Amino acid sequence: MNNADIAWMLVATALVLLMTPALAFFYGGLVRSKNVLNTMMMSFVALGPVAVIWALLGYSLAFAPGNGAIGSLAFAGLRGVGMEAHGAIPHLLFMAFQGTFAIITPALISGAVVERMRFNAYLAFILLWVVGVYAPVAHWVWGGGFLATMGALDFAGGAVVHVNAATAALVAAVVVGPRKDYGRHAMLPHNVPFAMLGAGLLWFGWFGFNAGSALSAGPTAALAFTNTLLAPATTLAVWTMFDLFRGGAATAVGAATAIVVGLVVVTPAAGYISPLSAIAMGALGAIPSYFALIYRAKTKLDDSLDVVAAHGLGGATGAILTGVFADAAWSGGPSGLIDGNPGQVLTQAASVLIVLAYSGGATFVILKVLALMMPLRITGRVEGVGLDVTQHGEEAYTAGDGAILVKPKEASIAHGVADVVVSESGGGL
Amino acid sequence: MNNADIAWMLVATALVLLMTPALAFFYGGLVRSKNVLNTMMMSFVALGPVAVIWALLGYSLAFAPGNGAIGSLAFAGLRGVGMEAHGAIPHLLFMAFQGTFAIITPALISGAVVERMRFNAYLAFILLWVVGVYAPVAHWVWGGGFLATMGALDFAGGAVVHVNAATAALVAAVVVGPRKDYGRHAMLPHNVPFAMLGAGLLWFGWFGFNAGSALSAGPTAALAFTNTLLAPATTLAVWTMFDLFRGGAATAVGAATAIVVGLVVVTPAAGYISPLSAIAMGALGAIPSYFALIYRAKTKLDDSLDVVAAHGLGGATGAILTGVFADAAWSGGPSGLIDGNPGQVLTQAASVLIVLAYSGGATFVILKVLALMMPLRITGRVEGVGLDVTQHGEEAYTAGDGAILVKPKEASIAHGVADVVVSESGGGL
Amino acid sequence: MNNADIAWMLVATALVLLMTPALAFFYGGLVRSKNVLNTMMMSFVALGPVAVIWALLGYSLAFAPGNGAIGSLAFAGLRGVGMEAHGAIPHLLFMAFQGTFAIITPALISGAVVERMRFNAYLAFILLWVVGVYAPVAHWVWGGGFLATMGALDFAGGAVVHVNAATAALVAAVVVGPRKDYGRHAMLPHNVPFAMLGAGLLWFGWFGFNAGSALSAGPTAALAFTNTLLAPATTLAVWTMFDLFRGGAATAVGAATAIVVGLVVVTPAAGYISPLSAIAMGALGAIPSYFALIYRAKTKLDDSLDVVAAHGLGGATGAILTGVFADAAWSGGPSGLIDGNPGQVLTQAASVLIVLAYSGGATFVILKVLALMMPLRITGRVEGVGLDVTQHGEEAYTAGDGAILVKPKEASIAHGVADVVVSESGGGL
Amino acid sequence: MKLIVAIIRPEQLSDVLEALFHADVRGVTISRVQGHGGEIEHVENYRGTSVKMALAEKVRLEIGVSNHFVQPTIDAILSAARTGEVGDGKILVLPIEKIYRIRTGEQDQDAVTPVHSDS
Amino acid sequence: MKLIVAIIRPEQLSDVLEALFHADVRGVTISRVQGHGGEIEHVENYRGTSVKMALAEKVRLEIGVSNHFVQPTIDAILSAARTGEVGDGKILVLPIEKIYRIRTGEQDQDAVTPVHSDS
Amino acid sequence: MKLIVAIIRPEQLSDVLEALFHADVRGVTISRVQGHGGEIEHVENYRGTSVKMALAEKVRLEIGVSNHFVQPTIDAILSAARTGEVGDGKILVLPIEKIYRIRTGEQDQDAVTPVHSDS
Ligand SMILES: Nc1ncnc2c1ncn2[C@@H]1O[C@H](COP(=O)(O)OP(=O)(O)O)[C@@H](O)[C@H]1O
Ligand SMILES: Nc1ncnc2c1ncn2[C@@H]1O[C@H](COP(=O)(O)OP(=O)(O)O)[C@@H](O)[C@H]1O
Ligand SMILES: Nc1ncnc2c1ncn2[C@@H]1O[C@H](COP(=O)(O)OP(=O)(O)O)[C@@H](O)[C@H]1O
Repeated sequence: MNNADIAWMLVATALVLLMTPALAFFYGGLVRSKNVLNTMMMSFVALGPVAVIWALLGYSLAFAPGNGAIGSLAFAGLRGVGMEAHGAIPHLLFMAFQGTFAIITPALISGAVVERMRFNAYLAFILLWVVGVYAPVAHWVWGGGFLATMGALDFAGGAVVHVNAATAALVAAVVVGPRKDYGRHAMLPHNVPFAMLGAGLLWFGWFGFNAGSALSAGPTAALAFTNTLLAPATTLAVWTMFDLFRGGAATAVGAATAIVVGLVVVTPAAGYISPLSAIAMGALGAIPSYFALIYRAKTKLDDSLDVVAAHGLGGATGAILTGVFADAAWSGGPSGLIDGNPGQVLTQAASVLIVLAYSGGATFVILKVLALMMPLRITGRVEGVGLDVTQHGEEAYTAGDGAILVKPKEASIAHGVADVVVSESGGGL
Repeated sequence: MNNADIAWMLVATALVLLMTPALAFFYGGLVRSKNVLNTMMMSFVALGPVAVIWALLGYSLAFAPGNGAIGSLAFAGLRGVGMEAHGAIPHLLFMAFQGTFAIITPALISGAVVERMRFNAYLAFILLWVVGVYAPVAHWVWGGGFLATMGALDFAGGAVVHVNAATAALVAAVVVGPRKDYGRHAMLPHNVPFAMLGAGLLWFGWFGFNAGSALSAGPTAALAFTNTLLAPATTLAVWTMFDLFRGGAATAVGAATAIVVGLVVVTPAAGYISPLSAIAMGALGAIPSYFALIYRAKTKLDDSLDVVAAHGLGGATGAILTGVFADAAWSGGPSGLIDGNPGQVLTQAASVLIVLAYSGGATFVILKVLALMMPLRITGRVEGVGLDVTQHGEEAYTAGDGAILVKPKEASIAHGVADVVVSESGGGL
Repeated sequence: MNNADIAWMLVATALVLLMTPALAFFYGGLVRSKNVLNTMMMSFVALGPVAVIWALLGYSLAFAPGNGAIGSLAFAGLRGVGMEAHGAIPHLLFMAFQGTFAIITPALISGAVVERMRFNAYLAFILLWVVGVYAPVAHWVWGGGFLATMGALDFAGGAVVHVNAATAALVAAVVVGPRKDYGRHAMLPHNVPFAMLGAGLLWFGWFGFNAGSALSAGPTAALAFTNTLLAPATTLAVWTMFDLFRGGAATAVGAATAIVVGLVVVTPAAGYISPLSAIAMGALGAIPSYFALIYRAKTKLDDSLDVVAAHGLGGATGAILTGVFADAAWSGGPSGLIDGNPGQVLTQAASVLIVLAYSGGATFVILKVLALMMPLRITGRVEGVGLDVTQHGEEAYTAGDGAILVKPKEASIAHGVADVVVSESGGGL
Repeated sequence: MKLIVAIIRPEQLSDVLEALFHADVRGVTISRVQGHGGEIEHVENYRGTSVKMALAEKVRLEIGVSNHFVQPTIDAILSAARTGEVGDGKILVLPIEKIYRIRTGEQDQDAVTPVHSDS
Repeated sequence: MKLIVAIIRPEQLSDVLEALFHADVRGVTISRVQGHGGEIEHVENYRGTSVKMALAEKVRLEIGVSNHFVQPTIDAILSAARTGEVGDGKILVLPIEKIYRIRTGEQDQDAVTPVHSDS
Repeated sequence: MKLIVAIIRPEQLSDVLEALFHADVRGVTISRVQGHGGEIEHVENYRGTSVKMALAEKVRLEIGVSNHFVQPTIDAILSAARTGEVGDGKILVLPIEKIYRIRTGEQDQDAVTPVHSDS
């Protein structure tokens, strides 16, 4: 344990934490203004309840000694998570670092169900999901579970985070169903600069995500860092070229998306590949997501903010290419296809499929069980009014004048009205 | 002195500096659009004049060797503040770190007087305040003053920063008086996403605030860091529950507020308590602020952005609970009630009361003296027009078309007009 | 090579990367809403194509062993850029750090040509510029080139980055020509809070820029850091005073500008001067830029966002004052005028002039050659409509309702239309 | 010549525009407005403050038409904007005395007859 | 049937709405506009550029009323919107030829008679 | 008394305002609107979704004038707002029955005669 590694991991953890507000802006900028607070709250709420349940339960299931499938309750309630060394850093800092991953992963899913899922149902869903899906999958790869034993490589979470969240997103989009006007009306981003702010802060935070996954401030962190710079830069360059060749215009929404795709692609590989391979992966990784985005919009699948195309395809491509490009000369360990170990590609593909199968199945079960207890989505009329007003009782942007203060003396009456309106929304809108 | 600790403290200082722009957005999003620039400038201006006066004078009063009440002029003009070690880091880096605290603390006060205080009066006020109030209080606790001798615990500034600023805010709100339409018209946030951006960046920066207060990158920093993750997460979870149980809707403004409250609560305790206690403090700390916010809005006190409820009550609760939860097994030093030292609770309460008394009295005197020299607030008509136009001569959001350029040749005349308008605002609006 | 220095340089590199999105907001907030995406994309695109070409080619030209004028191709394609030590950090991390400088420098230029330059022409321009202008100039000062040999001091890029970019901006503003309504209509910032966000994040990132240029986490980094706090704070204080004395109102746009100017001024000096000198430089540096800004608006030079006044004058002032204030007692090396080495001022002035001459000439040639191949600016009618729609085919802020979805079946027809519109814009608008 | 002013729900705008285009109405000017009518008022909460939102988002359409176009235009709006719930809005018909096309200076009837353009 | 259009100061909006509700006017549509009149023009400064803001923020109310409601409506606005300083705004009264309620298709008088709703 | 409503291009607004001021028109209310007419529709792309932007940004001016001011006002707008390309907009002239100045309660003619103010 030494202060240099602690210093870096403190920063890395803070950086990853920032990614969740960043995601709130990335997603929030892309929805209509009547739904922006709801969309942002879908990320922000992960910073509260999800973080608490993770610290008290999820972390232990993922990282306490257990079997190949799941950890144990040894660390439940943070028992035994203290100042002692865990690698180069104190155990509780490792727990905090992992906590930031457990916060953002469920938040990623929200992109598939924005603008129509009921907030309470969403909150219940991600609480169950982080314990029931994220914790075991994290255990498989990083907690000494069977995917680790199998030799699957996932430096910072291509499968654990991105394929996992995107599969859940796909299932959730199908179970919750499309927005009522999907495919009928245009639903445009209300604030593209917010999406660009989100993309910029995500990139910044992602340095903590990837280079922090080295768990120390050594050369591996420097390698992961450099690759996290080069890969998305290349994806952005290639994406811009595609845009220019296809339609003649490089879009800002496209640029923000490209950055995220490039970051996703390099995530599983960051500490295993050479910088030149990172450039290659950034370029190759652009292709499936670019065309999937265009294709998806023509289908009936209302994956509203394209979690599947960006995180699912990006994560899977990255995971498999990790098996191609991993290079013992750089990683000091695992080799991939090019380095003479073709089997790694299959291991990688297998790990993707396993995560996909489990995440898809478990997400489906969670949502269907929840649907028995509460409606998952709002009604069509409420979609028209927007979720900010109906789910949160507030508006993102008010002109300020013309709202009538409910005076203390009238408060009881007004509260009556509020109760009507809100219980309506709390009920079954 | 070693590079690892320097590395962390460089980052921590940068993080705390970022909190002031973050605060500008947190506050700016909550006011009406005609006052957003004024509100943001109330924070930004602390980054300029306040920082300079702190470096040249305030720092010395707080941290140069002195007596129990105040430092000395030994470090005035940065004399003797150089590369030599101050603990694990160079002295001037310690000065810079402390400077970022001295910048944000007065900025916090502005939340109580937005939308009606004259900018010049505000600027004069915070300049006097940082020297006359912040510097001595910082000395008492961190500069070897009498509160330190008394054994008061304040890891990163529960009393020094939050109780101190909130008391000043309370006094300022009373002295300056409520906005003319307060309690008569609704005055709503013009941009809630800005407030959420502020909250997100504040959390991010607060890791530097709390974990940086360890002044090195050792295990104590890791502890403070982890607690700064867990406490606000819990506050947010509890706040969301309260919201859902009371009215049925979790609000975004509420979530942003909850994050800040949780951060405030854990600030005095961050490096002294176990992570589980941080969860407890986050939960307990939510209660007073939550209900105070609801109650305050029904009173005549126009503490416009609820500095008292969030920072005052949060800071006091945190300071006192530090006396309950401090744990020698984790802090390596002070113990609290649960750890068998019940007296600490009283010491903590005393320190809060002392800061409250001094800050309240001194703030009152400063404002009353200033009021003799210049009007503290704008006139009612100017409140209607908004402070951006009248205090700063600009607008936050312009449609762009329809403004008429003052041509160079007309510049002199126009300047005449400008002088009229502005001197009017510089005068006594 | 040690983990402490790596830890700091990882963070510093991430911080500098963040400056480019920050610049996008600083610039984007200051233009009209119909051009905000175009303006932001002018910065964002540097994160893609420019970063890639820098990694593959530019870095080698700047930093591979060569002669006094230019590096070599030894590091082209990242050959030989690996884990081996380069000072205290791995070579590839040094490359990444330098890459973030190469990204933001061309982006700075865009401020002079926003709201009328064609995006494709701009992209081609900065790609050529980063290789043909930035790489050699970086080599001269930091790659062991002739300015280094001459003894010119440029700690973090006063001449290399700011004078260089501002000279290019000046030439580009002249060659591209003013906006059609420049000097006739008022063109106001559409979102001043965005500009303040940009300024806040720029300051935050600039700590990485300046203190990171120490390339390790030692006392020099602490010195550069502290100076990067004090100088802009002083500039902001002085600027506010000027504003108050001249017109009676401290503006928010002015505050954001002052912060940037102060940062630019201290950049070449950060690690060479005492903190007190940083305060002096921050104060002195405010003067030329403050008055140049006011004067420029009355001229025919449509340097739209005042790159010349802020970065050019600020950079030159900073570079020359570095020759005045450099102090061996603090820098451990070079001395300036006050420290008994008057010649340094001349060396500094010479280095500014040389960069100015080369950058100006080379930029002119690049633009004139490009102009033979493609129009550099859009037509007047397109200026009216705005560049977001015409150059990028999207809008920053949409009301959401009223856009008509192009259904898959109509896609071919619609695509036809798109092609018309876009090829029109791709052609010669 | 009449000026038809319609206040509708924003979420019906796309449908109304399509209905108008089908009814051969090619010129329309819209603005984002807020309305108060018989709608249920939302109560919103901002920290401790409760407010009744007396105003709901609406869209206002303004269409200058020649007399024989009045009824088709109204019918198009009535059918496309109706949801049947309180708050659907109103249509007002005002007299116009004169109308000019700025581009050409043409007046009245000519001013609102669509010209051929290549879109 | 008349259309009453009033241009008022934004800060008077709440008062005007309350006055209208007291006068039993239940339907109103408002929009955020900018106006130029006799008001003092602000000069703003953006870096070196000085601009005269020729336009001040205003709110525009549009109220369709039956004839016997015209005077009470105007009186309500006149009293609630007046501050006595230049820039208080104007009220215009225009003739309406026809008015429809979109929800029901009701016309004229019926179209503006508030229905019972449970708010 | 007439109400002149003009829909113009936003980029012509400054010119139109100047022209109006030269024609001694001192009172005007403007709003940001969107219009559909014969303009070429832009197709925008957001990820895989293509949309036709049926609406273009316009500015709407509303000017209440006494009868002898109608023609000068219209002429001022026609000349300052014209670019000659499709999309320049329209001018409508509506009858006003009554006009009040809120500040004083003055009516009609008096209500629109500029008062002396020190700007
Ligand atoms: N008298 C009126 N004058 C102007 N606008 C009106 C009037 N009445 C209603 N409106 C507009 O129509 C909208 C819906 O009206 P409302 O009376 O609630 O609906 P409904 O016609 O279904 O009863 C209101 O929000 C308001 O914008
Ligand atoms: N002739 C007019 N036509 C349309 N709107 C007008 C007219 N005159 C004034 N207004 C509107 O009324 C507002 C206030 O008018 P102004 O003449 O300044 O006030 P007052 O009536 O107090 O003299 C202006 O900002 C403008 O929006
Ligand atoms: N009949 C109409 N009613 C209301 N607004 C109209 C009408 N026709 C056109 N407009 C407005 O005028 C703008 C320009 O009209 P358009 O017909 O395209 O131009 P032009 O008059 O040059 O042929 C439109 O965007 C719309 O805002």
